[in-house]
Amino acid sequence: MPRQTLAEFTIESLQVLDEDGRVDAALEPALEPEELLRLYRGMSRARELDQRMLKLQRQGRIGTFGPCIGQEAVSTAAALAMRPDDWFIGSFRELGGRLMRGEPMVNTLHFHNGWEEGNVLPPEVGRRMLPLTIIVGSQVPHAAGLGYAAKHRGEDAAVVCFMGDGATSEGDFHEGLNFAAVWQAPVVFVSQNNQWAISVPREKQTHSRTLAQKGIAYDMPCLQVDGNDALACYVAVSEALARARAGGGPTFIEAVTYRLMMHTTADDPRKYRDETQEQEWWRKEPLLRFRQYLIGKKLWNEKQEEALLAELRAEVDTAVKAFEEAAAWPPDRPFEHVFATMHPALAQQRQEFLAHVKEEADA
Amino acid sequence: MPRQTLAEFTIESLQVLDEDGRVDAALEPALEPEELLRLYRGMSRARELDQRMLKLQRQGRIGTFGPCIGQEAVSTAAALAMRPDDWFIGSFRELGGRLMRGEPMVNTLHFHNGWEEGNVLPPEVGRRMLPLTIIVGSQVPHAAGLGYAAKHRGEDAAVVCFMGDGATSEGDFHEGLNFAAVWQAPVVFVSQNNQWAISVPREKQTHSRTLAQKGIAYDMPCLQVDGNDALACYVAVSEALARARAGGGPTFIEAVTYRLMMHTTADDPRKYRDETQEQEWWRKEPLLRFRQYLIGKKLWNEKQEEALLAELRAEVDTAVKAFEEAAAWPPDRPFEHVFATMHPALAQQRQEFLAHVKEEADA
Amino acid sequence: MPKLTMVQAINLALREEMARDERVVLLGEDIGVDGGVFRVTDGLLDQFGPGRVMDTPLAESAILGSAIGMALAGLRPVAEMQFSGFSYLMFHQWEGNATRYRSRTQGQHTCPLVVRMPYGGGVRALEHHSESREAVYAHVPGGKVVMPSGPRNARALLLSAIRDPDPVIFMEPKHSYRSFREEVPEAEEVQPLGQAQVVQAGDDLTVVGWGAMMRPLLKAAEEIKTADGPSLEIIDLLTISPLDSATICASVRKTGRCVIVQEAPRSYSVASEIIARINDDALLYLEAPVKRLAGYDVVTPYFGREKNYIAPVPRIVRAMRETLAY
Amino acid sequence: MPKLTMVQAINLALREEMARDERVVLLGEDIGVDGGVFRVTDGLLDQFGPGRVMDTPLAESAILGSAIGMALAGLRPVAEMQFSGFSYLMFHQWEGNATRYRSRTQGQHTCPLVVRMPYGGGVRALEHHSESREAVYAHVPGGKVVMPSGPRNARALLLSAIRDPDPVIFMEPKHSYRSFREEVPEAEEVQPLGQAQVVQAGDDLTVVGWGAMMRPLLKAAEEIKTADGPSLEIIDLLTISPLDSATICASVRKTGRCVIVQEAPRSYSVASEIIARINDDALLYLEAPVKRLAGYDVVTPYFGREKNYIAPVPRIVRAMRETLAY
Ligand SMILES: Cc1ncc(C[n+]2csc(CCOP(=O)(O)OP(=O)(O)O)c2C)c(N)n1
Ligand SMILES: Cc1ncc(C[n+]2csc(CCOP(=O)(O)OP(=O)(O)O)c2C)c(N)n1
Ligand SMILES: [Mg+2]
Ligand SMILES: [Mg+2]
Repeated sequence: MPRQTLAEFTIESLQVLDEDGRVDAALEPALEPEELLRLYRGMSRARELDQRMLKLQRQGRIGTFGPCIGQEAVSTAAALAMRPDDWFIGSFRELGGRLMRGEPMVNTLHFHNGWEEGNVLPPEVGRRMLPLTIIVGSQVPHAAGLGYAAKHRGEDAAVVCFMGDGATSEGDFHEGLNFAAVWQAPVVFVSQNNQWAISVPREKQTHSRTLAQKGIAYDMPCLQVDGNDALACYVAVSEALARARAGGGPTFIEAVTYRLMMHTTADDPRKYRDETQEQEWWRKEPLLRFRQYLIGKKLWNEKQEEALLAELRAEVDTAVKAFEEAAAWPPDRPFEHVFATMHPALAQQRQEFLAHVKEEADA
Repeated sequence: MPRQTLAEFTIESLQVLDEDGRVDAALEPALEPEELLRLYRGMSRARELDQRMLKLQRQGRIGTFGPCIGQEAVSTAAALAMRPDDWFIGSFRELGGRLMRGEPMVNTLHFHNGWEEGNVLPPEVGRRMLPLTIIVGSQVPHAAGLGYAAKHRGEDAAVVCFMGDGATSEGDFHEGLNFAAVWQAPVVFVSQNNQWAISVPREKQTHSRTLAQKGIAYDMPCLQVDGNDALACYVAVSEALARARAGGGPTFIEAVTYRLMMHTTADDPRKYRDETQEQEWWRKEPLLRFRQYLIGKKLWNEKQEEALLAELRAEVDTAVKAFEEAAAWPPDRPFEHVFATMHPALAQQRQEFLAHVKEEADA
Repeated sequence: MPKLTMVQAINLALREEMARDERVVLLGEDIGVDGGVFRVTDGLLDQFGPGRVMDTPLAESAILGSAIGMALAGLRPVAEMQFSGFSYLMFHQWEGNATRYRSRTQGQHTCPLVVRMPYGGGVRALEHHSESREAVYAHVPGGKVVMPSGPRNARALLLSAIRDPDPVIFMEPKHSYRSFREEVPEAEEVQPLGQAQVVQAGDDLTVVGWGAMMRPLLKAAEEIKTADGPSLEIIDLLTISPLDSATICASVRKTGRCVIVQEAPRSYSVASEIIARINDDALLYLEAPVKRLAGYDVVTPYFGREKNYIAPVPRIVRAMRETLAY
Repeated sequence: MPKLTMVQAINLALREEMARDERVVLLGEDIGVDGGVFRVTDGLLDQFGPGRVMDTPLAESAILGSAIGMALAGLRPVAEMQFSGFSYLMFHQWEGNATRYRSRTQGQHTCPLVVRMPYGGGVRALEHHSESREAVYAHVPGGKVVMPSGPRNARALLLSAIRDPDPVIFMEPKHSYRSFREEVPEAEEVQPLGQAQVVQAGDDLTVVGWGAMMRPLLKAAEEIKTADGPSLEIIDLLTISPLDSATICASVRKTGRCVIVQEAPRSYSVASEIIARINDDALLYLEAPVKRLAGYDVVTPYFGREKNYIAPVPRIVRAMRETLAY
């Protein structure tokens, strides 16, 4: 009795599609061809928009942004697994999932050009999706509260909340997971472990072998998945959502992926990492692998691929056009959204502001 | 390969003395009789002072305080395991350890009567011991930094940092453990799981079966010990300190104990817990058990016990006398300790303050 | 009308609003079974159940953070910080999220929530239990800061705060929790946020206070009245942000003199802003410098010394006399 | 004297002080291998090694919290917050521990440490990367707040901050990081904390600014000079807390007029405190209300609009003219 084993824990990993697109038939999810194609299309849309934004940014047509290239599988597959009434709470590398959930590309562009208007989504899209979270990790407790609210009202909606590997170091990560576990709230926490937090490699971020094991601290089911394997991501999130809806509480998923590009366009990864590492991961990137899988299933071919790319290019063109042709928004909108009702002192400040802006424009 | 086990973890528990003071000979630490007696005396001193403070508080002679009764073993045993150059970073239930480290009882009394002077310890005592931490969990990152400094300077001093069960819910707990683990800093984190955080029972504080397993999140050696068993606490902290000094990094220890009294004198536990639970734990309290052990070893008897209690009562009497006879300290000392050098505007505020205080005293 | 303490009045407001609006939920440390360390939420768990009155784990950032989630989802959370001194652990959630969702999404998402917290000294408490740092919250746009001074306005303002479509910090003067009673109407009474109250009209001197300082301030005014006969206009701020400078400046334009009585340290404080507003809108009417009777710019002393550090009645009287005589 | 940008000047100060005092260590996110997201710490890892230049995990509270531990142990940590907008995650460690160890232990334990953080707008950055909230830190006793305005004073003040026996928040105007160069003496130069600098003496109007606003303010002063001929006294605050009100009030007693130019929102701000100090010590000399040319009380707008929200040169010129003409 004196020195005895109290508890034992196991961390598992999941891969369905290997790096060459070979599927493990035993684990393959029962997705319709239409769904598989939607997933591929979703990832491709994000890739296309990201690549265009990189160009726009270099031309000074939008501001700083963080590309998601290489990480499309995680959030896009999660979005496929989700229902419209589930909450989607992102960090800032979930472009695929955001587009799948219906965020118009033009919004993404406006947001990245410094306009709150980019966050104002069509009502049915915005209803259960929040804007990007910039304060790393601060969304995690929000997810616990959203989950609590769903459970409290007897909805069977759930919450999927994303964060990076770096975010797992923040106190809010820990507090949010603890609350969700205590409440047994219907939340799926997904950490996109893309190996880097700006210049800090995963091994320096935390001393644990896996991120997945951080769920043990809350006795939360936890799992590591291959985050470049859209099917594994889909399976893991689906299982976790089903458990959440059945009252089984939260899950923590570590999705192992890789940030193929710079942290943001203001960053230069050559300062801190080796290009050979990037090259290795380019071979493991999610679109390639999924395309092989689709081709193997006779759901896809070269011609379809070309047609898709052309179509997406046109879609992005249209969005960029709408973005650049958008009428200017009034400068004083921020005054209107401090509070629901503008207080008199602020109204006076707005008058002063408008007078200044006018004079400065006239000068 | 697809669904595979990545890592396995085990949480162990340790008890050396059972609830009746029977020792597990295989685990019994090689302590000299003198050390065992010192440990017992240390715990008894804390018990005696706590009991006196309860009376003083009820008589309005000191302010609110949180008794440590029932938890004497953890910090006192840790203090025995520590060296004078190790840092002792407490929360607020480490009276035993503080006294063992040399804190004069009169300081404890002044502190609990609202005087910073109580925190000013004799230099050799204060050098490596900080005052109580009131902001729950905020001391945990301090410990990581203190450990880093020791390691950085090539000292082989270590840090022992205490916190409660409730404290493990704070973000600072998580961040501090993570930093210590990443730095492999020589720190022993000891959570005194006394089952309650004010009115919140351990099961509502966090969903995990044990607190010990929270160390897994940082791949930190972790262990649950019987916190009412001074020998187990001694063994666990000694092992962890040895590992820390040998460069093996931090350890997380959950010491299972029980808060036998109210949270603080401002609290009434009858609002939220059953007295039968308290009674059960009174049977398991650390002094009783350790006394049985000493008696079994022929190191202790009734007469010695009586003599000790009389001696401690006298010691506490002396401290209370010194406390109540202490000359009044000047009212304006806080002005002197805002900064090392007083800036002119503050000097002027001090003049105004002194003039006010004088006028009000004269009136 | 029953005579209630502030604790009872706040409890009443919570009870009323929870009964009226089932979206209202409470969360915080020890607020449920224990009824709060000051008993402010006593009985509410029994009446409304654990789904609406939640004892949370010990983590201030997650208390506000999860309340933000609940508010985004359409609930009306009222979170308690056990003491304002521990609210800084959630300050980033306040500054970065609660106060910003409206502007960030131009109104598509909002955070109607209240954070209640006892603040201030005078109760012989441990370190971190006696601060008055309303200025820190007041400077952050997008959130309101409300500080009641008595049972009646505490109840009426808390009802408004819970119904407000925006996040509100509701700072309760713990020193006034039980130190006096007031008649509180049985029928619902709400008092709008953003409006200071002229509690006594007068011509010679404007005196501005809020929260726990209103009691000694009113006592000082009594003393002045009997002894010297000048007529004081007394303003209770009630809402710190947005500040009702119109009421203050109108008064100062009439009296030409002003004393501000505050518990918080002097520099970079609410008193500073009031002086700045008077500078903006009533400077030319001033017959004396505005007087700040404030805390000192020192780290809040332990309670052994605190009574010297919070302006007592005679110190307020002296400040009033000096300003009247200037 | 070499001409340096502010980034280079700060880098120089860190390098000098690390060479001079081996107790100085740096810690923060991305400050080592990457040299900081603004390259302020570039090359220091190579020169001083990973024991003294630490890339930490992503956790602001533990960055300051562990720095507190290091300082208590006798090191001299200089922590970086990657942006001031993320510093609120450590605000409780600042308010509750860093600024209090001296008073808590009456000097037995102290926290000599510096927290560097870029602040302010104008660089087209994402949300939370453009705020100017020095007032929040300035209100907290026990800590100093320093804001340099150019390469030369940045270097000289940072040296003083690191040597200071108390904790210092060092807010660097990121907009000025690379936008201009200044001659910085090769020999060590230190500038004392707590002293404002009269950068131009004059008789008709006192203009007070700090940090990034000093550049447009000086340009505005140039414009006024050429066109109208009034003589301006220009004060660069440099240290926000403790505030050097003596220098400001002496100037206002001479000029009778004052404009304060600040980036932060107007209410409860540094400008408010300056007005309060003028009220205390120079009110009777005022010939016009003190003018606050400040940010507005709105949530910091995204960068698409920000240029309208930070006072540009013509707006400053207008404020000066109005106050001169009052
Ligand atoms: C609280 C906070 N601290 C610092 C930053 C600056 N920052 C932005 S992203 C980032 C790294 C995030 O790493 P990770 O969580 O792994 O996400 P990734 O960028 O890899 O997707 C940092 C340090 C921030 N936005 N928020
Ligand atoms: C950050 C913070 N939040 C809240 C409090 C109020 N408080 C003081 S002790 C306590 C409970 C602490 O529980 P635990 O960590 O288990 O320690 P114990 O009191 O049981 O020793 C609380 C909520 C505090 N002091 N600090
Ligand atoms: Mg990452
Ligand atoms: Mg406890």
